[in-house]
Amino acid sequence: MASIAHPTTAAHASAENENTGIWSWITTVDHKRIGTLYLWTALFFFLVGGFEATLIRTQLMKPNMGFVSAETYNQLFTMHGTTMVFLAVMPLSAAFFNYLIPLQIGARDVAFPRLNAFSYWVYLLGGIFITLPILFQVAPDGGWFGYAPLTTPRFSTGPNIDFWVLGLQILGISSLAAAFNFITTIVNLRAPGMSLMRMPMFTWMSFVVQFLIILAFPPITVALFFLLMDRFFGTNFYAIAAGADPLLWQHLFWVFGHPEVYILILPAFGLVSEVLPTFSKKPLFGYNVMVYSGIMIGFLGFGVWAHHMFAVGMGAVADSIFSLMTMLIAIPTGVKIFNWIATMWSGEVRFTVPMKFAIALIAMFTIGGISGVMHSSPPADLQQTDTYFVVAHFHYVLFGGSIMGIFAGIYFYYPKMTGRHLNETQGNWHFWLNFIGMNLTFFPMHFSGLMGMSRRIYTYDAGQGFDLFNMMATYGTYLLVVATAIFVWNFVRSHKHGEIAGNDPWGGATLEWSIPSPPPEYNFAQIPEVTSRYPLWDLKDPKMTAGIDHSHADAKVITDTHAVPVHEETQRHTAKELGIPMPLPTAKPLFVAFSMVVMFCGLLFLRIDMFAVALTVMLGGAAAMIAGLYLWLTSPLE
Amino acid sequence: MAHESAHVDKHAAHAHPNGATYLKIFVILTLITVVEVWAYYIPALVASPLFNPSLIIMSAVKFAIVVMFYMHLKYDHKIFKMLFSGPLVIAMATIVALLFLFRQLSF
Amino acid sequence: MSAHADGAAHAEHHTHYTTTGLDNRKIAIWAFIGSECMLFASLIATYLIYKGKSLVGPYPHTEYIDAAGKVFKPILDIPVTSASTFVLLASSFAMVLALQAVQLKGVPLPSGAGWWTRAQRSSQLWLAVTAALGTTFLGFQAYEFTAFVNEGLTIKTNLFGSTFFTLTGFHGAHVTVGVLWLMSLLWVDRTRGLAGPGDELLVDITALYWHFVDVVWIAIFTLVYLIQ
Amino acid sequence: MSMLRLRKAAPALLAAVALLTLNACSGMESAPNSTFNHTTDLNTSIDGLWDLLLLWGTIVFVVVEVALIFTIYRFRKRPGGAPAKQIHGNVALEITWTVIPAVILVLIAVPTVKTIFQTQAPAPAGALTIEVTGHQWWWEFHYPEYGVTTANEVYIPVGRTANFVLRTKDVLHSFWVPQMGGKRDLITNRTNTLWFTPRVDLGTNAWNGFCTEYCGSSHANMKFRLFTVQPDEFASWAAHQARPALPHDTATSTAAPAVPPVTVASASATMPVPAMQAPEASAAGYVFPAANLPEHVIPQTPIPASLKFDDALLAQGDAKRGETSFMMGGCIGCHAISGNPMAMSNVGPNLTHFASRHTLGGGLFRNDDTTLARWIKNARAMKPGALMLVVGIGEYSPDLKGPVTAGLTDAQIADVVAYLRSLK
Ligand code: HEA
Ligand code: HEA
Ligand code: CUA
Ligand SMILES: [Cu+2]
Repeated sequence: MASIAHPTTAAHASAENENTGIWSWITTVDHKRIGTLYLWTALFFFLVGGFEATLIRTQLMKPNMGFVSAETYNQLFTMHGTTMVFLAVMPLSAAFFNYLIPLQIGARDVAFPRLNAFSYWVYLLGGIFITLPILFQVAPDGGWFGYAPLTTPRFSTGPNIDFWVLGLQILGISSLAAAFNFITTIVNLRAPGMSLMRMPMFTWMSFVVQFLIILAFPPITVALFFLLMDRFFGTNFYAIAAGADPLLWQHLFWVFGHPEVYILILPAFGLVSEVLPTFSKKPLFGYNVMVYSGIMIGFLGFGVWAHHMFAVGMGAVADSIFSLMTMLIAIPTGVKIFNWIATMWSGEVRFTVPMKFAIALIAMFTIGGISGVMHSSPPADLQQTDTYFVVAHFHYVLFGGSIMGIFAGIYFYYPKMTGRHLNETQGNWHFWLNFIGMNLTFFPMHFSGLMGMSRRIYTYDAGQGFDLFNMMATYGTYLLVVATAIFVWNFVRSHKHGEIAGNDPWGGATLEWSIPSPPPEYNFAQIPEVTSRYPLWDLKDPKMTAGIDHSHADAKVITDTHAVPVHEETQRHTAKELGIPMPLPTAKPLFVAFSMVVMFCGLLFLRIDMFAVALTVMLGGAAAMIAGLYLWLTSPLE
Repeated sequence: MAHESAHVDKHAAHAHPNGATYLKIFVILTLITVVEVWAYYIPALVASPLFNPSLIIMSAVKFAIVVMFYMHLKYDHKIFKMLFSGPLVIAMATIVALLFLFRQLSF
Repeated sequence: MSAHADGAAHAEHHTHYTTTGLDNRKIAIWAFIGSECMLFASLIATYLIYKGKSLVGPYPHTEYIDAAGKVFKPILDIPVTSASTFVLLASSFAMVLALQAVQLKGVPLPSGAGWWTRAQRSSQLWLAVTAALGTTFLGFQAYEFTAFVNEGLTIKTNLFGSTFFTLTGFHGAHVTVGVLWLMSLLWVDRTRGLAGPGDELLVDITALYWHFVDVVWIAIFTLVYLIQ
Repeated sequence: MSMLRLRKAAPALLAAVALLTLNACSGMESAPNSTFNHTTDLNTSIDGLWDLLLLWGTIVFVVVEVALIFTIYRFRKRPGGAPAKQIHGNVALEITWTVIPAVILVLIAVPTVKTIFQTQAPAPAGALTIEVTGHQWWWEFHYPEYGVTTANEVYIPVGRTANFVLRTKDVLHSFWVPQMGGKRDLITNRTNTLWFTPRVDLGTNAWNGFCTEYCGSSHANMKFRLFTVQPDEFASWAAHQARPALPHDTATSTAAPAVPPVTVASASATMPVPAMQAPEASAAGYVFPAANLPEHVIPQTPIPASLKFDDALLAQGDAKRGETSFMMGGCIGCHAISGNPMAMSNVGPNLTHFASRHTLGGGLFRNDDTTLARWIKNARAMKPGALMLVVGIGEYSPDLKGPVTAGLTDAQIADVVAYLRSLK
């Protein structure tokens, strides 16, 4: 909660500027550096997940292929889904939460900087924990939603599922800790004048997402805990011999699972809602409605989960209710789509790379959304569910939606994060190959699905009418590999060689563009007092924001908070020079995270009947964790 | 700022019921609990279709009292009311929906 | 809990500007409690979903005779649980008094205040009582669990066993954390004395957590033990 | 210049779409498992719904994409272009694009709910009940009405409602015949039903069935065939299947190929797949004629080249000896053959009229001697995770973690093949 303090407070120097070595990264509590760590780690996992996808597609290129074994294939698609959802897209969003939220609301850091570092380290260690097994052919193989009873010890004797259960449990802790942190940050650390209805749309969508996280993760935590108990302690939650009902898992999982998909898309929606106005030189069309529709989507998202279960025989009444609830969601989402288009209408649309990705999101997500509505009609879904038509649907929303939006965000904010632009030409190549590649990959899947190809099959027989579509999808994937490789190259190289970007390379409207790029450790030397939704346009081009209501700077607030009217900050100092107290770097969060993961690892030994070892490791981990926590709690933040 | 937040606290402290009220509340909670347990031992009541509903209502009342007074949500900032009631509603709805889905409740 | 972490180190910095004028830790704890609602909702729902679905006994409210003709009587022990429920309610009462005591620190005692008024002023007393009652509750639970195991109901026996022990166990774990939390507060109170807005807040969020654990039990007591 | 790119890309994309649509709609040939048929009451009503969804989906798609492309083209920044108009919103418009989708959704929702209740109503009286039991990774079909139990191949008469009662012995599976209608999951400890009525004029035909709920290693290999036949053909088939296995002293069968050999389309090391063999319909009972099997229901799964068997031995196979080996070799531990009092177990597929089936191994392979011999010798090598024990002497057995010592020689396997062939 290193927010605004009196410049008079005794200044603690933060090690940042003097020290940029590895240790400074390990001990950092700076939301910007943590955001950067998230970004790099998540991009790495995206490559891992994509690589798995590439293997999947290669195996499916032709009928009766023997490129990988059935067992390997099952591990590949399970880990592909798990990696992309939990290790790539969610953390990519988290990277932006970390980096942007404080900057957009005019704060100096998140509410709990050390908890923030903790979240990252738990994510990293959890990601490694769940990913390593694939190198030894013992990766999880139950599918990304791990339906019982296939995951119960009776049908899965190996350690595969153990890694999945514990891994997801660990990752859940990371997401939850982060969510509490961001909720507090957004509620409490907004700069003077930054009322809720003045928050940038990205912050708004992130705000909604944090609530989805704190409400959606507990159910899966419980479901996983049951499975954990079943696997390690012989309980009966999913034990069919004891009369367990497999639908229990399915319901608990999807109560989490559906809100999860909106957790994956809303941050992307937020990002394009920043990009589109900037490059249309127009404010977002219907700001309030955009906010309400976001909230609506999040809220409705808790009432539709059973649309993933239309084939399990819930009965006509339940099917009907969940079908209608599901269709409802199309309405607020549609509003977003149309408002985005209206945002560009009668604007000056500049086709920069981020803008291209943002426009592509509108175009591609709509396709995925429409196939979603096709799923939402249960009788029709009985022909579609568990076929490639579903695979097509969710890749259009996930790749065409989340990934497109996130790429838009990366190209848009890279200059802010690094002070340098990504290369435009390479960016265009990346975009077009990506755009064509994804359609070539996923569009044919609609057909293979409707032509009778079930999903999660490691092979298919010849002459079934699947061949052409799979061939196309595979070549499309190879295009995506090339596209991604170009992006990776551009991303790495531009760090040193990209052209220099100033404070505000794109003509943005929000606070993050009023400070140097990359921002100094303290973000804002003086906290600005916000008087409208588009503070920077107020400053640079007042006629643009003439149409919206402003509040004039309030003298009392200013004296109370030492805020100053919105202004551009050009020169950078260290926090020490400005006497701004910064949180002290510390490795305690890492230590606590590490010992917690060790504690979880202990369980693994139970399955191989090494009770002594299991107990020592678990108790050791727990003891270390508590000790670390104690030190953490008792050491001052600043 | 310090004085202000301090002021907020003090203000809250005064708005709060004092020890006596807390005691009253405690007595009420105890009484309701006694009634609940007593009902449990009257077969006639247990048999009646109103047994479960009335028990659930009683516990709901206890729940509400503790939250409003002991957790002083009644007197606290509205942001806290939202942070609690929102999730609570979704949680309740989810339980009920699940019970219908598993035929443990039915129309 | 870690949420309370960064804050704790913060007690001294009370000069921080916040948008709402509220303390970060209190917002975080309420968000946490909101999340906990969903956690216990899932646990309770599971218990109710599996209610009456066990293939073999012992059962909570009804008798069970196994193949060998062995008789298992209804396993729930309402009198004992009623007692432990009362204990937990009482602990909540003690908790509010503890908070009040901290808040009234420095406010002079009215002349001729009775023992009750004076007693109300001792934060250490009420923190201790709360922790003690919490521990008593855990004692009851330990007794209950061992009794059940002796009567032939383990977490492995049937669906009822698995769901019952997990649900109440989860709650017990929460109580345990609460007790430890209270004890560390008591320790702070003894060493440097809890006083001032910063500490009031510390006690306040502890109380919020503690009361929440209590209301969860109110629900569990009715839904698991009483209704049939 | 980027606009140029967009203009270039758009047609390319459309072309791709058109091509795909063409391919998709060009009838049975290229889409033998299409979900767009009207072969039953079920898929007829589903397809009606689908057409509605497709119609509105397409309309929404076109509206959105056209509006989008027009907007970015018309309002692209260009020298001398109009400056951006600072519009912040427009309530009327926003209400419009809230209401219109709502209306569309109502138009979709009403028939949806109708269809839900119609298709999930209890099966009409006089329906033919077929109890389906899912196993990792094969299908068991039981006809209570006829006392018939068979595996991986299910016969239903046209014109009569078939009511499938779905259960599973182990994990979740899902029962799906794309060309007959929607799927239903098989849920442990639960019973689901799915019914449909094949159109009378459907004629005698064969269809592919799949398992569509991920169920472990060989989920992809859990297939079955559905045969829609004429009522009299069905009666004959059922009557025969209900009978115990025929005495096996009839000569072992090595019938001539009924359909031309199919060359394997595969990159993996495999031996060419031999021709389909006609199960000899014994005088008594009807069996779907192999000659009439459409290409796409004939498995082309390659057999691993590493799995060696001396096919010459097959000629000398003797059914009587085979029966003994069948019992000695431990086959009876899993398989039932009514008429053979020793073979009672129902762990594996019931083999009573094995010879009358076109496929084996969960619909994965053709039921011919060369394949059968290899299957018996080492099923695990042919089907990932298969639970059938490895019985060929010298073959590696995952259970023993070593080569099989007490098993069957190639010669004995040839005998067993002969024995099974005699089970018409
Ligand atoms: C980013 C993630 C994301 C998003 C945003 C969505 C959005 C939607 N999803 Fe999707 N979904 C997934 C990710 C996502 N989904 C995943 C991962 C799965 C598979 C899980 C698995 O099985 O592995 C899945 C599966 C899935 C199913 C289950 C399919 C099955 O297994 O049988 C269903 C069923 O109803 C469904 C429906 C919807 C609907 C109605 C929406 C709606 O929110 C879409 C709304 C948007 C639009 C409709 C387009 C814009 C609107 C307009 C232009 C207005 C006008 C439109 C109309 C009037 C139609 N989804
Ligand atoms: C956000 C989520 C997300 C994303 C982005 C993707 C991206 C991709 N997915 Fe998938 N996918 C899922 C989420 C996602 N997926 C989920 C949830 C499932 C369900 C799993 C289950 O059933 O349990 C699934 C399942 C799934 C299947 C079905 C498997 C089956 O049912 O049998 C397929 C098949 O083609 C597939 C393909 C792809 C492809 C080709 C991509 C491509 O877009 C990938 C693009 C990225 C790359 C191509 C990376 C390229 C980089 C490299 C290869 C490294 C090169 C090295 C350097 C440059 C250093 N995915
Ligand atoms: Cu059985 Cu998939
Ligand atoms: Cu969903």
